[in-house]
Amino acid sequence: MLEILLASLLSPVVLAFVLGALAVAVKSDLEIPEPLYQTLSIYLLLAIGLKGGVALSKTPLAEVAGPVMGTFALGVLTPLTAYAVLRKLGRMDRTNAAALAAHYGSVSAVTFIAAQSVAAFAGTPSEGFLPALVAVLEVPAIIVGLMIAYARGDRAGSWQEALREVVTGRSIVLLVGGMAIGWVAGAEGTAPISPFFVAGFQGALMLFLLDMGMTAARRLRDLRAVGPFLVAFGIVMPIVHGALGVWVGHGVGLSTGGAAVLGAMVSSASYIAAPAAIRVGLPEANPAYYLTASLGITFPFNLTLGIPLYLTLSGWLA
Amino acid sequence: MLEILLASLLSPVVLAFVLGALAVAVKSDLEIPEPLYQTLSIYLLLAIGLKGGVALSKTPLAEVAGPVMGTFALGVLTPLTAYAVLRKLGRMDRTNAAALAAHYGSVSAVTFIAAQSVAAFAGTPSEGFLPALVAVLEVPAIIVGLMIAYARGDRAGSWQEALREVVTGRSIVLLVGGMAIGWVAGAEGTAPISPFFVAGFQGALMLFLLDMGMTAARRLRDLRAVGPFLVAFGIVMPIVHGALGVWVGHGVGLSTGGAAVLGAMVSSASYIAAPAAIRVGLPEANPAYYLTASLGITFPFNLTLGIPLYLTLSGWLA
Amino acid sequence: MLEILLASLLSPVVLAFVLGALAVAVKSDLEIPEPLYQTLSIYLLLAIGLKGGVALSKTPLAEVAGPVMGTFALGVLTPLTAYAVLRKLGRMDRTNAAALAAHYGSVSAVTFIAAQSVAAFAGTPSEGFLPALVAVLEVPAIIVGLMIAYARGDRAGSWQEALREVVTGRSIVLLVGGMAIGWVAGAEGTAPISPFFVAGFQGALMLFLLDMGMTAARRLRDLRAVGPFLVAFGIVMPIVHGALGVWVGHGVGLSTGGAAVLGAMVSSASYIAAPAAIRVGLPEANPAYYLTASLGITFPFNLTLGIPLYLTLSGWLA
Amino acid sequence: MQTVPHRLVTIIAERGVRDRLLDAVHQLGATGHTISDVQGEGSRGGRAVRGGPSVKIEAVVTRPVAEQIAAHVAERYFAHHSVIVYLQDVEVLRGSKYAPHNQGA
Amino acid sequence: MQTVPHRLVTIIAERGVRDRLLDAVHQLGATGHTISDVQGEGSRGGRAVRGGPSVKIEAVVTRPVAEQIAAHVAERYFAHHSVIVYLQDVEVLRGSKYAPHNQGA
Amino acid sequence: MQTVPHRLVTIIAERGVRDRLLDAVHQLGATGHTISDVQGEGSRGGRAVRGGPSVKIEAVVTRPVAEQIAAHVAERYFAHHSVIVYLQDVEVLRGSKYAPHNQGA
Ligand SMILES: Nc1ncnc2c1ncn2[C@@H]1O[C@H](COP(=O)(O)O)[C@@H](O)[C@H]1O
Ligand SMILES: Nc1ncnc2c1ncn2[C@@H]1O[C@H](COP(=O)(O)O)[C@@H](O)[C@H]1O
Ligand SMILES: Nc1ncnc2c1ncn2[C@@H]1O[C@H](COP(=O)(O)O)[C@@H](O)[C@H]1O
Ligand code: NA
Ligand code: NA
Ligand code: NA
Repeated sequence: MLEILLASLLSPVVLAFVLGALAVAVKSDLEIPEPLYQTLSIYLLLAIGLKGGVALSKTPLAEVAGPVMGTFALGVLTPLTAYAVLRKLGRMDRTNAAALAAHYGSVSAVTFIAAQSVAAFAGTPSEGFLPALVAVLEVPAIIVGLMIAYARGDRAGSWQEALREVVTGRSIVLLVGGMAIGWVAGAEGTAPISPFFVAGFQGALMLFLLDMGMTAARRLRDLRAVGPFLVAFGIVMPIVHGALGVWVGHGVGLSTGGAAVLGAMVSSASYIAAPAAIRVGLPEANPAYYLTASLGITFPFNLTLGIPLYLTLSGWLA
Repeated sequence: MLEILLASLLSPVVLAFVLGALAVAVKSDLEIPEPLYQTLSIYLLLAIGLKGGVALSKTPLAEVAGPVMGTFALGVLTPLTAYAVLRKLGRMDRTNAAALAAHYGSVSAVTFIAAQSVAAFAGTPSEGFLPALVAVLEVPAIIVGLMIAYARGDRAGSWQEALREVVTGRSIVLLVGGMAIGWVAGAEGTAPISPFFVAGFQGALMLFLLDMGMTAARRLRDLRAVGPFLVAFGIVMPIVHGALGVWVGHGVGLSTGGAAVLGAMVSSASYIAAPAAIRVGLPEANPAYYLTASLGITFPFNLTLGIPLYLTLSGWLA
Repeated sequence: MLEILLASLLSPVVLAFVLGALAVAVKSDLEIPEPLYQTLSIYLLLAIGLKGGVALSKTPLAEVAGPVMGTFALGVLTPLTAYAVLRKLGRMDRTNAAALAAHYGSVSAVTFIAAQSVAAFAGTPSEGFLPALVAVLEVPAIIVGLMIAYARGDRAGSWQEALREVVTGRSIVLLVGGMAIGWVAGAEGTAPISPFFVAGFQGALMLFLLDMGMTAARRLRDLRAVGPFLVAFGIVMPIVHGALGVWVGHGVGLSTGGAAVLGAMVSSASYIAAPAAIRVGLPEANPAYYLTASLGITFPFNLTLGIPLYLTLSGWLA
Repeated sequence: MQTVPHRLVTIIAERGVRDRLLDAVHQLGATGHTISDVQGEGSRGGRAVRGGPSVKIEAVVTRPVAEQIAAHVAERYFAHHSVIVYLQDVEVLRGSKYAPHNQGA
Repeated sequence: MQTVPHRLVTIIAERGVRDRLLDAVHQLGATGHTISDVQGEGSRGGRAVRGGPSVKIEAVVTRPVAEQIAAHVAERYFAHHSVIVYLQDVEVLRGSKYAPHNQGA
Repeated sequence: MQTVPHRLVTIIAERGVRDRLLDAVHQLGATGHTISDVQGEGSRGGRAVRGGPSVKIEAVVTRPVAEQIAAHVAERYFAHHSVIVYLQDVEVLRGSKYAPHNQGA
């Protein structure tokens, strides 16, 4: 474990995250311009989509079916566990609990990417088709989260609008669109674009995490506002969900690396798709809660300690 | 033909165009930030300029002279044919016909780039000096288009300003500037920058076409406003001009791929240089006509069906 | 010398600078979008930091100690010589002389990068740890410049704020941060990011210099306002400081290329860190002086003639 | 110099509703608009969330058109979207340029 | 349509002081703000320096909050920073949205 | 707090004329300006054309300078360029900062 932990913590990608956080701490005027942030996220989503699509075009359907169903089940289950914990243990109101449930059931694409890199680096690469699971995991939890709130009659937002927002949102469009392109064009067809999308990937990810470090550090200011329960939730919930993901991953036949990456995905909290949907579907929910928890606590935790933990767990289960 | 058509249609670059159009159709919030669009167009123009300049530095002048003169002649002729068709068959007013003539006589650099890629992919690469022909083709048609309008006494705009706009416009500056740099520095001098400008090219082009797909789809909304004649014009005129270009290409000694790419260039309609010049020189012309036709109809047609068609034609003439 | 001069002048990077200047001269609408400029500068600073850090991780401390101390001494000395010249020969007021002294004592990272490339190209590559010297040279001169002004009682600005501005400024954060990451991750750890940060470097630098050419040309308009003395100062001072830097470089044991690059660094005038600090610390100083001199005169001079000169000088001293 | 009083309508909205808003602005009589990328914070959160930029739409219009646009935005968007709208007085040259020439489209 | 008169405070400042300004704007009672990237030139130089962009912060606030923000900016930033501030009249819908609900934080 | 009434001149123009406009604005007496990238649509087309962004130039100036800038823009640019200009009232602190100190340059 320690070895994986060190390899993960001392990788340029994680160090860039730390550099970003430090830059905010010393009040540097360093700034990742908004269009660069958007460019990097378009690039990263399209790149993992393409890679996944190419892998999918080489994988027999039977091999993918199990993992897809397992992932879907986790996408329905985890918002329910999150909601139960928040209501029972945290005594949180329904609206905010449902909003948080949608976030913790859904997935952070960057956590997935980082987990994939660390798994490969640790000598246990994950299956190539895993990006397809990201797409499968992203949507259901948000629907479940909204359903919980709507079933209780809190109707300030629009259910249909929120759903539309998720499935037409840029993360799904780029991920699924990239997968379709990779699948249609195949390994040969995508060869001319691979210097751009494959060789440049890790460097672009590093720049992206520099920005994430800055964003996470800015979020930390709100930490006092959210209280100690949410801080604990932002660390313990991912561990529980992550362990569950690793376990299910082995159950559906994924490799050691694949199960660990699935664990990281399940444990992660969305901060792109879910906030966009919640803003529309549950506008009364307080962003200070769901953004601070997912961006300020869970993301840094997973990036530094969580991913090595799920890898270690997965190694034990193998 | 079918084989080329499929190879072209199923390439990531064309699929990205389709993805962009679909994203608009489903009203996704996907957006290529304006600065990224500008960055990609600076990059693509400079890259093809550099490549052309390096090729030019290795090509004897005699070999280039014929193609340059042929291209120049096409740049003078095609706005006249377009104008005649629009006035005679389309009964369009003089100002708008002249504006459209300038667009259809000039050239779309992205169509050129796409044609170059498809030709190479089909096993009939085009001559390296072709970017020089893009520069030769870009300017004359716009001058001819303006001259038609000005000769008829419609003088709301400024003739000199419009001309200045074209020759100092960023597409000419980057294309010609890039060619000069490539020509002076040569293959050896440009080696250190080639990982950036050569290896990254197709990936950057793919992102650019994602944006073009979105832009073209947005333009399609105006389709009803422009009427059926202009839709037919936007498809038939390129076929006629393209065939002419392929034929002239063979006449001036270009290879099969070279003649096909010249055909694609001649058939294409400008949507960067010409609109900028027309806005200044013929402000009374209606952008809904010239932008919808060039961006919404001709560009997608050429990208999907036109380029394979010119390649097939060129194969027959060889 | 002529050979180095030509190799330097005819490199794509310098030609891009010339192209940028020409684009402004012909009033082209070419524009490097602000976010692209920022992206390129983040990229370049991080890339040289990373490279320096990896080099540093392989270099024994003893080898670096001499150059660091020599550079530090130059950082304290050169603002004093610049100030003396400006006051005695130029009869400039104290505030503006101190502001200029801070600029000419500090360093331009882009001049450093260009010098490094030219030295490598000329067959005399510089030591890998030189980026560390950029960081050492950047700060002291600005402090000395401010001290001169404050010692004279001109206190419109805030001394502490200005200092904070420099050490937390983005150039130091990225340079030192990149070095730390490169040093911690080492050659092996940074391998996955090197296609992005190493292979792409020269191309990105070329785009950056296209922008610098435009900026420098715009600055030239203010040339008449600053007068002939400052023009002469902007050329002669760098030569003097550059020669001094080359000489000290040999004294502290740098290679021919390393001493030449140190000369270029010492001769260069800051136009990112120093202006930011002076705006806060010496707001009464006139930016027309310090920006025109550093950006409009010294930078182009060094890029074209200065760097080959220091390389030639260094060859003689070797 | 003959300036004419008009109204400047400013709408700040999340990007997702941009195209629908622009269509409405023009349909209600604006002859043009200017749009820019902004970031913001309001009752629905904001600062420190990347990837959630907004747009600012500005249109110089006649007084009745301004009222109609503001009313339309309030009615359709206030409930479910991050949108604010405000009106200001401006003076323009060439007043006729901003008069709705085409009420229906 | 019921519009309510309010004030639009615009602050243009060098980027380095952005976060401090935003904190102050909210602490003094603004319930939201909109921010955009600009470039500028003033008494402390500007045009033709790249890498020195500024930000424009706009907040729709009540009249007393506007005064307090302007006064705060003048007092804390005019001496040592590139900052300007100006106030304008605006009319908004949903006036209560812009009233300071939380004086202290 | 002592605020002084001034004028805010806003010019929206295609990028190609930016530098000429800025020179004019300063020559006519503005002591500073703020510029931002925008996109727009007006009588000369716009939306859905990429690569044709505009700039917005804003200057806080005295009343007579505002009139002169607007008149200059109208005279030189309205015929051949995509340009609009409008004026608004603003209140500033430090009124002297915006007074033309240098009529000729
Ligand atoms: N008081 C305000 N002043 C300026 N802009 C505001 C204000 N309130 C909200 N906004 C802007 O309007 C957007 C949506 O506001 P909201 O619906 O309150 O989240 C925010 O992202 C801000 O850009
Ligand atoms: N008269 C003005 N009109 C518009 N913006 C201005 C004006 N003066 C200054 N600014 C803006 O405020 C910033 C700081 O001004 P200064 O402190 O005078 O350098 C400049 O960068 C401009 O963006
Ligand atoms: N009514 C309007 N409201 C706001 N901006 C406008 C308006 N009309 C024109 N513009 C802006 O001014 C630019 C030039 O307008 P035009 O000359 O009418 O094409 C457009 O691109 C818009 O950004
Ligand atoms: Na999850
Ligand atoms: Na053509
Ligand atoms: Na120096």
